[in-house]
Amino acid sequence: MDFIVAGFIKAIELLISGDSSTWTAVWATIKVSTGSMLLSIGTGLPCGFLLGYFDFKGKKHLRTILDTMLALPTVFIGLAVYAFISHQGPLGEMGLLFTLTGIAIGQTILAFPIVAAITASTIESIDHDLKLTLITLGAGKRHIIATCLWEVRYGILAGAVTAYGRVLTEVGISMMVGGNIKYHTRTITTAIALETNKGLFANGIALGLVLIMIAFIVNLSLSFLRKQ
Amino acid sequence: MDFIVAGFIKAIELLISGDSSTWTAVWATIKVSTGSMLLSIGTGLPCGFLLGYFDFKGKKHLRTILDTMLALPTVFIGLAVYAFISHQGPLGEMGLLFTLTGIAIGQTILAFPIVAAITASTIESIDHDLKLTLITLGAGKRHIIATCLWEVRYGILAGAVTAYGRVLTEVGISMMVGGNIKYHTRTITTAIALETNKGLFANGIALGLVLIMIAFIVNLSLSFLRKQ
Amino acid sequence: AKSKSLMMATTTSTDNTGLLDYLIPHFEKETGISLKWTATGTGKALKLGQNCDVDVLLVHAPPAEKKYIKNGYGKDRRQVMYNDFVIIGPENDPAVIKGKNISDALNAIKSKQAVFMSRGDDSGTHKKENLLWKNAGIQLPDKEKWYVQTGQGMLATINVAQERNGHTMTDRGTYIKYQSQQGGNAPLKVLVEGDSILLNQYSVLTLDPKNCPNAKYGLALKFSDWMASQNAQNLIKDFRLLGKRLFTPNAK
Amino acid sequence: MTKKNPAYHLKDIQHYYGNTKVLDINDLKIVKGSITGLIGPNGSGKSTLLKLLAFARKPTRGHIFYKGRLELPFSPTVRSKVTLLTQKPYLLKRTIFENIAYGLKIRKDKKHLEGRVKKVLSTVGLDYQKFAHRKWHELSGGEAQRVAMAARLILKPEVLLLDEPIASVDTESAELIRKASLKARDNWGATLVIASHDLQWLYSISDKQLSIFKGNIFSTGMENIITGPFVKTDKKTLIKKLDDGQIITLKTPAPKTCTAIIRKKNISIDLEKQPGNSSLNQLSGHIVSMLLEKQTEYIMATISIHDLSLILRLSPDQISCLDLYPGKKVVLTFSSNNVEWI
Amino acid sequence: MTKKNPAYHLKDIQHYYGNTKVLDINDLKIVKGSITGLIGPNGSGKSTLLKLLAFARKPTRGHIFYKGRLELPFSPTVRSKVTLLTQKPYLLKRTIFENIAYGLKIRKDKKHLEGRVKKVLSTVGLDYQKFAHRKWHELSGGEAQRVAMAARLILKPEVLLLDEPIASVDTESAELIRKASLKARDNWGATLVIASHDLQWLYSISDKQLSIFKGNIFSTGMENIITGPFVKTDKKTLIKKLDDGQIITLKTPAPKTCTAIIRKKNISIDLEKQPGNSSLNQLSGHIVSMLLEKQTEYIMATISIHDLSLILRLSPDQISCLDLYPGKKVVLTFSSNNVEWI
Ligand SMILES: Nc1ncnc2c1ncn2[C@@H]1O[C@H](COP(=O)(O)OP(=O)(O)OP(=O)(O)O)[C@@H](O)[C@H]1O
Ligand SMILES: Nc1ncnc2c1ncn2[C@@H]1O[C@H](COP(=O)(O)OP(=O)(O)OP(=O)(O)O)[C@@H](O)[C@H]1O
Ligand SMILES: [Mg+2]
Ligand SMILES: [Mg+2]
Repeated sequence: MDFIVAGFIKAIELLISGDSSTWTAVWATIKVSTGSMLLSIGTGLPCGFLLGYFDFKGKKHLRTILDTMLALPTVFIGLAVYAFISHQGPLGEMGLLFTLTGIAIGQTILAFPIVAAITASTIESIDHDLKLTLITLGAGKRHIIATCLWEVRYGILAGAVTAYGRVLTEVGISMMVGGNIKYHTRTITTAIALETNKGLFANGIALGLVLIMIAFIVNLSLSFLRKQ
Repeated sequence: MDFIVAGFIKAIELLISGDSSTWTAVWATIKVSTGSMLLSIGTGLPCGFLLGYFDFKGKKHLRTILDTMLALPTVFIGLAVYAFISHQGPLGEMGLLFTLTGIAIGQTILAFPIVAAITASTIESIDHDLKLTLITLGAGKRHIIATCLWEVRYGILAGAVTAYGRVLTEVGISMMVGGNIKYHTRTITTAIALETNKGLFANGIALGLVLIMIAFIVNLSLSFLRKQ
Repeated sequence: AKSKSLMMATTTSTDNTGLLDYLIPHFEKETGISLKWTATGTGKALKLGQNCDVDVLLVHAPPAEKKYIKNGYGKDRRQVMYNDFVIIGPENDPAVIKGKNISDALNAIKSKQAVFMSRGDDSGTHKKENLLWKNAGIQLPDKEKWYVQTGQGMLATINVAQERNGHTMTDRGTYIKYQSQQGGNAPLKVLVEGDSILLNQYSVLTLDPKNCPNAKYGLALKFSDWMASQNAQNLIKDFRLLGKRLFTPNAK
Repeated sequence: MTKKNPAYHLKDIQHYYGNTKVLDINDLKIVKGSITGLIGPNGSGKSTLLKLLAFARKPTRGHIFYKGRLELPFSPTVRSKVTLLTQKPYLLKRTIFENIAYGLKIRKDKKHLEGRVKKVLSTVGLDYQKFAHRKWHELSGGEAQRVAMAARLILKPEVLLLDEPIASVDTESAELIRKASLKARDNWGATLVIASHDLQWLYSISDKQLSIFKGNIFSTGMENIITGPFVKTDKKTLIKKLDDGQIITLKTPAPKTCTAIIRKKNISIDLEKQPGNSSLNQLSGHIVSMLLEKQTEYIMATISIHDLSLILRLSPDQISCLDLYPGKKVVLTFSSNNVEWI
Repeated sequence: MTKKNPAYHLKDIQHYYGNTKVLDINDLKIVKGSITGLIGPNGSGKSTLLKLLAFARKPTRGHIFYKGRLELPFSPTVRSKVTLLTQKPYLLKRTIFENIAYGLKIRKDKKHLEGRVKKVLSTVGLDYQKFAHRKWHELSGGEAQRVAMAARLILKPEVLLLDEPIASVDTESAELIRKASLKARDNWGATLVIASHDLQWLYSISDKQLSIFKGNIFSTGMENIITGPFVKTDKKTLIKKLDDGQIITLKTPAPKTCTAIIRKKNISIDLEKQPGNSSLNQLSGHIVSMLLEKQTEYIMATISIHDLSLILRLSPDQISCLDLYPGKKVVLTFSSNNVEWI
């Protein structure tokens, strides 16, 4: 138990003392999660919209596949991405292995199904009358998409926040693709895994608190978007 | 690249050959994820309902906290649970360390905010007229909860499926609390981590595929619940 | 049945090489004690012992072990086997260290700024590596560009080294495993070996009953005894991967 | 004791949305077994009042007594006895059958469910075979409204509150709903309060009409309302000029308020202007419609005076005598003193 | 060429929901600049037809020509020219201002937005100051409907399709909407098609009435419909017995169909029964309402014969002559041969 208390104190120390390895990990985490969230929202929103808005054959099967993608283990994604970007892989030339960009690609694969699935189910819940109203007001396809998404913004926000939590806390991809290289690709979560393995549980707790603090700040700023 | 192909072949082999370590890991995974899903739905649905249905002071702050809980790193949860159930922890007597029950407790903490947050945002999107209609039809509090949840069942299903994906794929808690003990607390994800650590990437991929197959079967059976 | 089961924390190397899967069934058959183990970093393994969550430890970090006993957490340190560490690197030996003794080799690596992977995870291996730098008179190159800390397991670190065309220090067991995965034609070769300081000693520790009264001290001793027994030592000697011996028994 | 108590007694009720007062009722009693019509323009507070009567909302201030007992929302006494057909009928995402049976099911009253649903569907003019197993969204607007009505009727509630039950319903179904409402009163003594903009229909069903305007209740039924802007000519006189040049003069004791009520009993109808004194308003217009008030044989006539619509209650004799019919030009006369202000 | 083309030309339109046919229109033209009233019971297909006209839905079969050109849903030609006020007005989750400005904004037409919103709000009788910055749900039912109407009017569309625009709107606002509709036609030549159950209102606004029944269109306006069950007496005769004992006899050439149409021009009105031949139906009832048809000075009278409601179109002379008023007992006479079946 005492290591939890110790962790709280340590967390404050780490941040105040400006411990360079902590801060580089913080920045790496922020950079990589921002990148992967932008990518996964950019791809997941439109895909989720299409899946939720239109009725077409095979839609249910697509949903099942998407739901299954929610259960892609991070290590699996990590391995798959590794297979492509390792020097022997087809994209080896690009030098993405052991880079933050590589991690972001993997995390995008992780977050995409969350954003898409929750967007789809939120869009599905849209009142049929909304669609009719938009058409009768002369909205073109682009406006229909934008307005529908805006109408259900709270639901989509929930999806994005969930995906963000997933991305922020994953270890498998960061470890496998990033390599947990100190001062380079070490993120907070890989650092936690390392400290825990070392038996330095208090450090693990401290770093976890740092991560939670990041999430808290992000969610606090998002809360202004919420229903008043 | 070739280890991905090898992984596919290996996955089929593992399942057909009835490899006992694979199958015990499969069962452990199914047991523990089922347990944690039942627990997290049992707690997350009512909490999400309360948070989404009622307007009260401090509601926004609660939402922010819940959203932040979405970003609890699994290792962190693992450490926290460990602190309580380790032999020197306050609940050490119960002998939950290195057991599937212990893992399930940790995973419930992981899945609860997902279920609760998505339920809340889905319930929030409920038409105000539904509430009024239920009241005017004489529904008591219990019926209002049940009917509201049923009205938005697709949204809640999406939340549950997301939480299931999260639980199924997490490693940190299973590793820390379960200890990855062969034939006992080894789940598919900790097995993947182990195989990957050993450099047996093809085995990792194979086990990943097994996990995805479980998710697929579960989602396929859930898909009958979906809108036709 | 409950009293006849034992929980062990050990390092990943004993598990990853398959030694325990090979050895433990013999132990269980001979003593009727069932043994479960969790494989983690040495640091965490020691911590689990300190928190009394396991009954016995099999680890390889002699200085840390001694300190551990001094702190009153462990007892009965019994050396059971060893293997050795080697420095591996690209076949073309860019830092020209082949055949050099360990301190010279590390100095050469430093002066050539040749890429060197450190596990950086406080594991037994990592602790040994830190000791080697110290012995070579070099301050730990924490922030040097050429000194890459992976914070991962041995095999992952070797893989990083291969991707980066760098050097690393590894135990021989893992190296053999790595070689076998590369189909016997690994890009990284052994460049430095044989120094006595490169010995990697594994020991069994029981927990001090004063710290952990509930730990199964008696059974733990039995395990310790069994590991040192002739039978077990022979089994260890016979454990081979790709025809190569991984561990050398040295129980006294 | 309960026998003597009215079904509802509202005391000093005020209701606010934010800072806007939308209801202000001093004292209102609704008799058991009566059918009360609620008339008033959009936004006057009809739906709000009905929600209060349904105990679906708590009034900002004041008390509502149900059969002599003070009740609050979610009171177990009233929950299963009072039901409201909301203005925008909402159907649950189930079949029509399930929608109608819902209220009974939560009351654990599951006997002869199918037969009862069949019966109530026919009461609102819908065929069981054709509709019962449809999904909630496979209905036309009027059909949906009638399904919602059926879901209330099947409960046989003590109080049936209907918020514009015939808004998008055809004539035939309006008649069915009228009959069903009367039957509810006659068969099990239900008390009904019905809001509607269809005055003809409302007069054909209700015993008593409450008129509501800006949250104020007038218990004399539909009265004529003249809204501003008015022009002040002297201290005690306001005038309203119609676009066609006619002028309405009104005496004012309260300069601040700006809506005038002219009760229909104070207006008389003629075919031509009379040479009168200056305190009489004489306005010419034409009859637009004439509706039968079913119970009394009286006729509600709507007279259009340029932009203004005024309502009069005429006897058949008056009509015969003056030979009145829609389209006929008439003159309405009322004293400028006979005005109330709110 | 486009000048000669009607606004709409529907050819061989059939529309199905699942396997149920809900529309069957052979040929229908709607003239540019006309106001067409759409009358029909619940579920007759009014809303479906309007959705087709709005190109919000594709008919299962057949073609719709807009100004002579075959158009399909999402055609860029019609998207911004045709607008429909849906039966259940849906407001976007924004302020009233944003709701009304939405259509203009997506047309990138943002000049004088505030002024235009203010103007259109006053057209539907809502005060800009009071309403513009409210949220979508802070409205009464009728206010919401009027906001939705304003959101259509502001677009100044070529075609304005209104699905029950006054369903929950008060009399005064109904008049405002009538005026706004007429202005749309007169000021920018809009073509209007309006579905409503309020016949008085609909007659006061439309040039032409289409009556729709079970998906079939009758272009002679409102006609009397007698639905089954009928009893077959001999090969060529069906009778319907009313509960009060009166009998309607109808000659039938087509035994399968079961809904009769009696055109209003074929019904005559009297005060007493005439000794007539057996092929004449003579039914007694009483007048329920009399409404002015604004443009013609004719009067639409509704006569209730027990359960049945029949409509007649009477001249002022006829009314004066027979001294008709609501409540008066009358006898309707029509030949049993003058029946059409659908
Ligand atoms: N989505 C749907 N699925 C199946 N049937 C439908 C659907 N929508 C409407 N219908 C049926 O189609 C018919 C025509 O419906 P429509 O909405 O056009 O009627 P309407 O004339 O507008 O009626 P109302 O006066 O009640 O608005 C009705 O019988 C209705 O039950
Ligand atoms: N949620 C709300 N927030 C703020 N104001 C509201 C809200 N709901 C209604 N109002 C206002 O309260 C007043 C009364 O509304 P109510 O719905 O009771 O009117 P109504 O008489 O039923 O009108 P209608 O005939 O249009 O249905 C209206 O002025 C309306 O604008
Ligand atoms: Mg209302
Ligand atoms: Mg309709």
